[in-house]
Amino acid sequence: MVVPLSHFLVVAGLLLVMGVFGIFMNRKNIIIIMMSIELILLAANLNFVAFSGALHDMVGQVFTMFVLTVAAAEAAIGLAIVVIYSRNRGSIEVEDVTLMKG
Amino acid sequence: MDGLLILPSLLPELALAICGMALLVIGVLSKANVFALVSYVAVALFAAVGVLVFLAPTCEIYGGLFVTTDFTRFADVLVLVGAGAALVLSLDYNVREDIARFEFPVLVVFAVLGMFFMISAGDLMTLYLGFELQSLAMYICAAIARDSLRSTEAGLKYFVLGALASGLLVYGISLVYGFAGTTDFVDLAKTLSGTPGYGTVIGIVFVLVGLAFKISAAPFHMWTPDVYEGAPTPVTALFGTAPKVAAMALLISVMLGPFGHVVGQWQALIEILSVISMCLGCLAAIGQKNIKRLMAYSSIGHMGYALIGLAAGTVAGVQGTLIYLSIYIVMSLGVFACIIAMRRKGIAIETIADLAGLSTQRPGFAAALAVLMWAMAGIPPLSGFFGKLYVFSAAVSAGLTPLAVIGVLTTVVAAFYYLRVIKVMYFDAGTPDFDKSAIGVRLVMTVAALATALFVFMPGPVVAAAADAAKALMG
Amino acid sequence: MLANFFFYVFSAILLVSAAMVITSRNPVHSVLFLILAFINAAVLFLMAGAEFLALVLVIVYVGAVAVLFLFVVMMLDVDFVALREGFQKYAPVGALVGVVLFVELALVVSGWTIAPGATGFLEAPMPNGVTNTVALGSVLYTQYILLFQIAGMILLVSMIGAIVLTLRDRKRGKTQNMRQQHERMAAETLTMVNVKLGEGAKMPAPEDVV
Amino acid sequence: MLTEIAVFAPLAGAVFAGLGRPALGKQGAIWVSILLMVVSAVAGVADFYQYEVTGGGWAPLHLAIWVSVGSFTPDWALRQDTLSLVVVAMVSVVSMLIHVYSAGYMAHDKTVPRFFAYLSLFTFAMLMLATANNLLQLFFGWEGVGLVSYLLIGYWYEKPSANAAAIKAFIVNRVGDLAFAVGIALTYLVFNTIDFDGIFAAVPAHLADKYALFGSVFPALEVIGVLLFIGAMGKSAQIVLHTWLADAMEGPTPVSALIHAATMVAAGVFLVVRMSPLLNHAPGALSFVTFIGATTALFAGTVGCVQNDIKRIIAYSTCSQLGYMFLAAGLGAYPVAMFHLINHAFFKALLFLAAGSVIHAMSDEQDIRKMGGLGRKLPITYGVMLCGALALAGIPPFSGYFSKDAILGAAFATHTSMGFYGWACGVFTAGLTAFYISRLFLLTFHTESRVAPEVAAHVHESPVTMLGPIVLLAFGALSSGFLLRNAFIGHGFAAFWGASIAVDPNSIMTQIDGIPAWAAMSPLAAGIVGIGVAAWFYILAPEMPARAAARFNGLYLFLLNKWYFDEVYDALLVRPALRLAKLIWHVGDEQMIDGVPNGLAHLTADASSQTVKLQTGSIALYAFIMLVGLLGFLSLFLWIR
Amino acid sequence: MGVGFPILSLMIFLPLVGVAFLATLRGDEAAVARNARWGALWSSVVSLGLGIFLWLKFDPSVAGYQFAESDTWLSGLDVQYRVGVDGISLFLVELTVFLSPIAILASWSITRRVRDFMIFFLLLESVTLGMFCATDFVIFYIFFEAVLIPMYFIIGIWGGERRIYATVKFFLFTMAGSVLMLVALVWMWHNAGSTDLTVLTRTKIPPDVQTWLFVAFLASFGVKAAVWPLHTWLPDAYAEAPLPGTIMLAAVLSKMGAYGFIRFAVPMLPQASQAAAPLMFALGVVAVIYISLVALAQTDMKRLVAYSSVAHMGVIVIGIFTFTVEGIEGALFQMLSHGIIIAGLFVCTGVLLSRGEDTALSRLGGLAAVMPVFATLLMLFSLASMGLPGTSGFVGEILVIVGAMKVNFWVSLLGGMGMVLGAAFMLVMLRAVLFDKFTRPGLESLKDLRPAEYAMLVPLAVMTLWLGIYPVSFTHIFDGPVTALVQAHVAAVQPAAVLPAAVQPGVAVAMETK
Repeated sequence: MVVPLSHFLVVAGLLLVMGVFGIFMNRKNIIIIMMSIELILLAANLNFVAFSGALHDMVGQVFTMFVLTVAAAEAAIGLAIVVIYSRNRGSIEVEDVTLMKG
Repeated sequence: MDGLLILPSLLPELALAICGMALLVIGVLSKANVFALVSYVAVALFAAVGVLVFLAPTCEIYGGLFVTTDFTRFADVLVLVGAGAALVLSLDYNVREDIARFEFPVLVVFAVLGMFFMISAGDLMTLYLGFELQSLAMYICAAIARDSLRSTEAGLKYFVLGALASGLLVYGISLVYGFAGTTDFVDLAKTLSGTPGYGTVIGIVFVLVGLAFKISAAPFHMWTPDVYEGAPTPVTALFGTAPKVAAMALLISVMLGPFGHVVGQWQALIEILSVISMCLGCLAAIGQKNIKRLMAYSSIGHMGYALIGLAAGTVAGVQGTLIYLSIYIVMSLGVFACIIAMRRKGIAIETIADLAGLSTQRPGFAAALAVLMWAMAGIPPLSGFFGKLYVFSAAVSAGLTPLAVIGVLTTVVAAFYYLRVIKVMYFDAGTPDFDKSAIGVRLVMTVAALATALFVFMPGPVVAAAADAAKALMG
Repeated sequence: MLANFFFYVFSAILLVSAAMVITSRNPVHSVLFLILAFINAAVLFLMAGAEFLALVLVIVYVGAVAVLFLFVVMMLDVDFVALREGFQKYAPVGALVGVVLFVELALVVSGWTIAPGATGFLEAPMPNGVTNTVALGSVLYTQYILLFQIAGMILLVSMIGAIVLTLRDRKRGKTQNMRQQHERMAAETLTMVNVKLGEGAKMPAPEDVV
Repeated sequence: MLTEIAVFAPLAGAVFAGLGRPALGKQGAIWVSILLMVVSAVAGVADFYQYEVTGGGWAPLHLAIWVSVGSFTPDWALRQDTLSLVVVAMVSVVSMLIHVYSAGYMAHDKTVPRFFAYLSLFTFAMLMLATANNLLQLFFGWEGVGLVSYLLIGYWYEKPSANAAAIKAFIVNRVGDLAFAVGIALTYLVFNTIDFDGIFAAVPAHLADKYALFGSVFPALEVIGVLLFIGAMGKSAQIVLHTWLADAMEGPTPVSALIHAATMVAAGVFLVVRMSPLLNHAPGALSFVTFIGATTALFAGTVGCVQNDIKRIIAYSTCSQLGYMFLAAGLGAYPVAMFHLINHAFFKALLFLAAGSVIHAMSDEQDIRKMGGLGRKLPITYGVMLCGALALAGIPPFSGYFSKDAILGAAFATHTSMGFYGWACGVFTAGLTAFYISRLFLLTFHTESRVAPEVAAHVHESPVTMLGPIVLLAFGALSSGFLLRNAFIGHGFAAFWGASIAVDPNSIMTQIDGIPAWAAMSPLAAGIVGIGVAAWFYILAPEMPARAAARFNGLYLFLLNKWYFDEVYDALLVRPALRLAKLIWHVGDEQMIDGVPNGLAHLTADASSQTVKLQTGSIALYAFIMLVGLLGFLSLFLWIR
Repeated sequence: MGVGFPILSLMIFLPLVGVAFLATLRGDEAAVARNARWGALWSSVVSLGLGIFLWLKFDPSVAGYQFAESDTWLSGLDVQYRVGVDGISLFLVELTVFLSPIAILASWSITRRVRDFMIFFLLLESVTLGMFCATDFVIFYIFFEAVLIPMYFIIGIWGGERRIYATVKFFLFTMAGSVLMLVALVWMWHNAGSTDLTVLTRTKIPPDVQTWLFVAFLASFGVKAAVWPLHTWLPDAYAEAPLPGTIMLAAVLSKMGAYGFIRFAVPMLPQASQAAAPLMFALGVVAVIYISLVALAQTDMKRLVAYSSVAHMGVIVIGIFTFTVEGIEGALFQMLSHGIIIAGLFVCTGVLLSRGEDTALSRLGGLAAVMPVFATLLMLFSLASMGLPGTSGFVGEILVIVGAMKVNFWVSLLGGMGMVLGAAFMLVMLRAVLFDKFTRPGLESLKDLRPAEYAMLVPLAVMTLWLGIYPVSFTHIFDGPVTALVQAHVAAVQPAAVLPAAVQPGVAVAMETK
């Protein structure tokens, strides 16, 4: 691996921060939140792959494989929920998802 | 090679997976609504798996990916109890609420499968996959009443926050993996026996946060009240029991296994989690009018108490937590059975005030709920007290007396809102006019209340089993 | 050096497009930026030596997941003109949290050490002389077969979930629920409203309808 | 055996009278109790006689263990020595007479068996007090008589004034009793026993004991002496704790005679005499006794001169005479004190019963300003009252003369400043005594009638059940002085009292007769002067009293209002206490102490609603809080590392 | 010493059999109510019989636990089901079984949900007995805390107007205290390695820890014993509870606190107890004086009696912390006597209430004329309450005064102030209830006691007099354990603290203050 591990980690870190940002800064659209989650997972994946390369270990890549699987599954379910929610509520604005509180 | 062990060791999981898929096929192929049939079979399956759990040998297969010990057996049984009872509760409820879909029991079976993997995880990968399998199934369950705004909102919240939590979890795992070079629990423990680097500790915090979310420990509890309230009640019953046990078992085995050498570093965090949970649980519940929401806050508090045992980090502490959990899920199931029984003219009731006058109209019902509430409040001689006794005892013996003091003080505050429920039932006048509830609901209610009330006479088996489990985990 | 240069370029694009994902006015743009981000991430994967995963990322993610996002965004027809209000209000707090988080993560990088002897516990050391795909496959289907199966279960569950939540069974919609029919009472469903002349009857709020 | 009969027959009488009404009927209950009282009196006198005949030295009769905790082991026992038996005989006889008298006096009362039950119970308690073998049993009798006194003062419970007087009597007594109880405790601490024999035997060993109090050190025996005497002050209505006695006259007159004149109030004197072996070694305490006694004698005498209620005058006279007794006891002349006690019992009971007879005749009128000229209508009453008055005034050969003379003689003979103070007060008081009793007598029986016409029509002599006892008492008042003088304070006094009173042979007792003649004569002279002044004021110059009152208006009001003791107590103690009680209830309890839990409850509720406010339902906020939690944990983790 | 069968367990769980019987009753409401009453009464009478049997078989010459039973319970830990009685607990057991039938008789006036009431009452009896018999701390704590459950219902369902406030306050107050004790006990458990009370009592604890443990005990037992200023739950609870509840609460349950002090705080924490004695004296004295004054200001008979109870608890606390045989036995005796007297006084209020009268002092008066027997008995209990010799109240009071004198003159004097102030408020009450004229029409037609009321009051009156005249029959039961307790305490604190002055011939006999 030519590029130092730390560079990968910084990029992954920034990616994580952006994902996190996306979740709570976005006050309007739920789908954006779901995309932010994808970014977080991507950050984790980047970490895994980088570590895998640095350690010369396949475990990281195997893990990435599974994380990708999970991310896909999650996206499917998440979107399904968003769809039915939007059917019921007629909106997917984050600020509207406050029927229950207190 | 452990090849010979694989099949028998995985018997419970195999049974769950295969039967789950078989049920799915049956459901899909049959023309009629087979919800009830599938549910019954699933409950029977859980009973059978309960036996298999004990038949499966103690093992460590796939190079430590999957581990079976007395500890995992104990947690497995608790999970089965919680999930099975939740299914029993759903039988009638789902029909009445028009969500009697055979997929629900199938999903519960898969969720249980995920929990089994969580519990038996001997590797961060198993941990993650089990965690996700369970989570995904639960997201769907929360939103299963897809035409109900409340249910879908609950599903949405649970999903978004759960996905965030699992994202953080997996990010943390990546750090731990990267800096320790392995994901195997045993190897991790060896690697981390020295002073761990920043990367590892930050990874541990992320992992902790992910798991704390599942057990809804404050401040990662935010989803709990809304989801408890919104989800269909049997699902809430499920949320309140099985995943909590699985996540707590996982938390215990992760924290004391691979991270066992760095107890000193995360102990304070667990203590803080515990304190915040206990305080928040007792405070926030006071003003609640919806009994499901009340139970949500109450569960946050209870997880705080259960965490005390973990914070102690000793065999006694683990034993305390396990005893606490076992007692807690029984009480919790009982209360949810009572909540499901609150139905007037076909409409589910969830406000506490509607319980007024229950004691005159339905003395048995009221007595059961009262017993459960007393137990939740931790008043002896009901079972809830013993859970607290064991965790506080562990905390004191581990030198965490201040934690125990905070714990007992919050029980007093918490007692206030449990008392309020009893007060409404016994002291206030009213006519609840609840419908006659289904046999399954009454069964769960009665069994839970009796177990809670009579635990004092036969504490031995649970205590001993928990002791064995704790010893198996801690060596 | 060239590798480093490409790393910087692709990382920069990755980060910028990630930023666009969360700030973009239009959700469709967000999805498109997400696709861009994934593609750049795939390049980074390549640079880290994970060729197979890089391809998977492009094929599975860009090909399936991102498209799914796009599909849903289109289907729900989100009214994006009204979006992004209130973004500025929370920016300072959010920025603070983000910065602190990043600084702490940066600590990881600056002070990171792989635990002593960590490499001694590698469970699946990278075999030499085989392609990445072979290496991955040789552990995935042997050592990690159990996990592979669980992953399969996860996909199965997500499939069930997607169906159970969204599939509308037309026939069931018209069947009669006898019990509900019997338990229906006039008082619960029928409200007699005395409508004044010249005023409309007020509909109850959707929350009040159980 | 006789002792037991004497002591327990009244108890049986009380039980029969109290519970026997359904079985015995009203009259039956009364007469059974009287009969048992007669038995008691006969047994009491016979007992004393037998004791004297056999030469004494009887051991105490142990009846049962009472308390047995550690070495605190007082028994139920009947002490049999001269002192006890004299008092037993006196009490049982006087009580028997008053029982009989009451049968007539209370004939028209609805609940008269209750009255007799109380009277008998009182007698029992008094006898238990007299025969106590330890301080605790003495305290039992002490409190028992206090209780019955309370019950009898408040006998007519429909009268608010009677209730108030009863409560006042009990509570004022209790103040003294508290000191008594603490004194018992201190006695136990010092002597490790509260049996009289044990205490007295151990006194020499504890002479040097010290007890620290108020930041300085006192001899322990002095402290005990003072504490016990404070108890006695309460019971015997000595100044400071005297206020209840006059109010106690709200009770029926036989009660005043028995309890508030003859017996109970003398219990304080009895206590001091009983404790003489100890008090002899507590000179400071004795001086205190003398001072209080003398002061009370003077104080009560002055107040008695201006009162108008016939019973109150006699009540203040009782107070005053008790002061004389303490004066004697404080000087160490215990036999003289006992002598006066016995004499006083007879003549004071006589005075009260005679007064009762007058009141009976006057249809319950008690104000002497509304009497006058009754001598002819009530000849027998007149006669016996005269006996009593002369005895009180100390005119020979009536009993009071002998004992009062001896007391003042002893006071003079001490040649100490305290003794002289006692003597001076005593002589002056003797004059006052003669004056006020003469005033009472003259205004009641002589002078022209000021009786309201409708009352005058009914004035009649009392029935024989009332007159009989009075006449017998009159004989007692006439004769007890010279009959008992020799035995009580004569040359054989030491032999007579034996070990029951600790008087060493060369004590003050032997010097009484050695004082100058002028000193010996002065009490009698003062008495005669008092009578003369009274005769001048009320017979010869009836306008004088009013003029004197106008001339010395301040003094007159001061005396009329009893030195303003009640007012001062009311302003300083009673009303502040009640106000404080209300204050601490409403402010202390309801606001401050209750405020803490209630405040905590509010605080919790507030905290609850604040906590719940976070739960806005917003996913973004929830995520944000999770992340803040994560950050917090991260920072903490990095920091504690 | 034993009787060949587990008599204590039988006593503890017998009421539960009664509960089971009551739970199975069927029929119309009146029949159920009647059967429930008689069933409960018989159950309690059998318990009383067992109690008498126990008393006869008890050997007062033995200081340790008798009739001891033990059985494994919580495996793995040394927590066993251990019960036993010594002299101290025996008399509380006797008090409980003696008062239970009386309280059940008193509950005849309850007409609503009779069966429920009897069930809760029998539960209460069972739990109370269990608490006094327990010789294992976990068992003790379980019973100690479990008392709250039936009490909560009894006050909450059948109580007066402000019953909910009262019962919640009662519950939370006592619970807050006792949970702190739980932590302390757990600490001691780990310190000693056992939960056996005898082991715990023997185990030494460092003095600095003792202080903390004592604070916890004070929080718990202080609330239960209503030590000032932790007493405010008491007037509310007593005043609002239905009569039988008040009887048990005042007569038996308030003793739990004092019992706890004697059983736990003093023997297990000798140094801390010794150090806290001045504080406890102060609290006790304040309780006596302050509470008596508050009682004096009361306008309701029930509340007045309730406050009088707090004042008595002050005396009890003073007695305990003198660490003298006289003081502690005085305290124990006062507990016994107070139990009976307060029961009598509350039954008297119940007599009035059952005649449709309220207990506001301003609305009563002159009852002596129409209810002479009632008046006599009320007066007897009141007099006993103010400590008149010959009644039970006196013996305890004087013993405490004597014991306190061994420690400090002022404690003795001020602690004895109850004699004066107690007399004041009791006499005021008597006047307002019994004397003066009738304050309103209707009072003059009241009837004197009914047979059931005789059955309640006469035994209490007899006990009051018996205790007062022949207290030895009770003191000799706890003489042994108390002597042992005091000796152990003296041995434990000898090096650390100054002892109460022992009288030496010719030597200074006391110190004023420590």
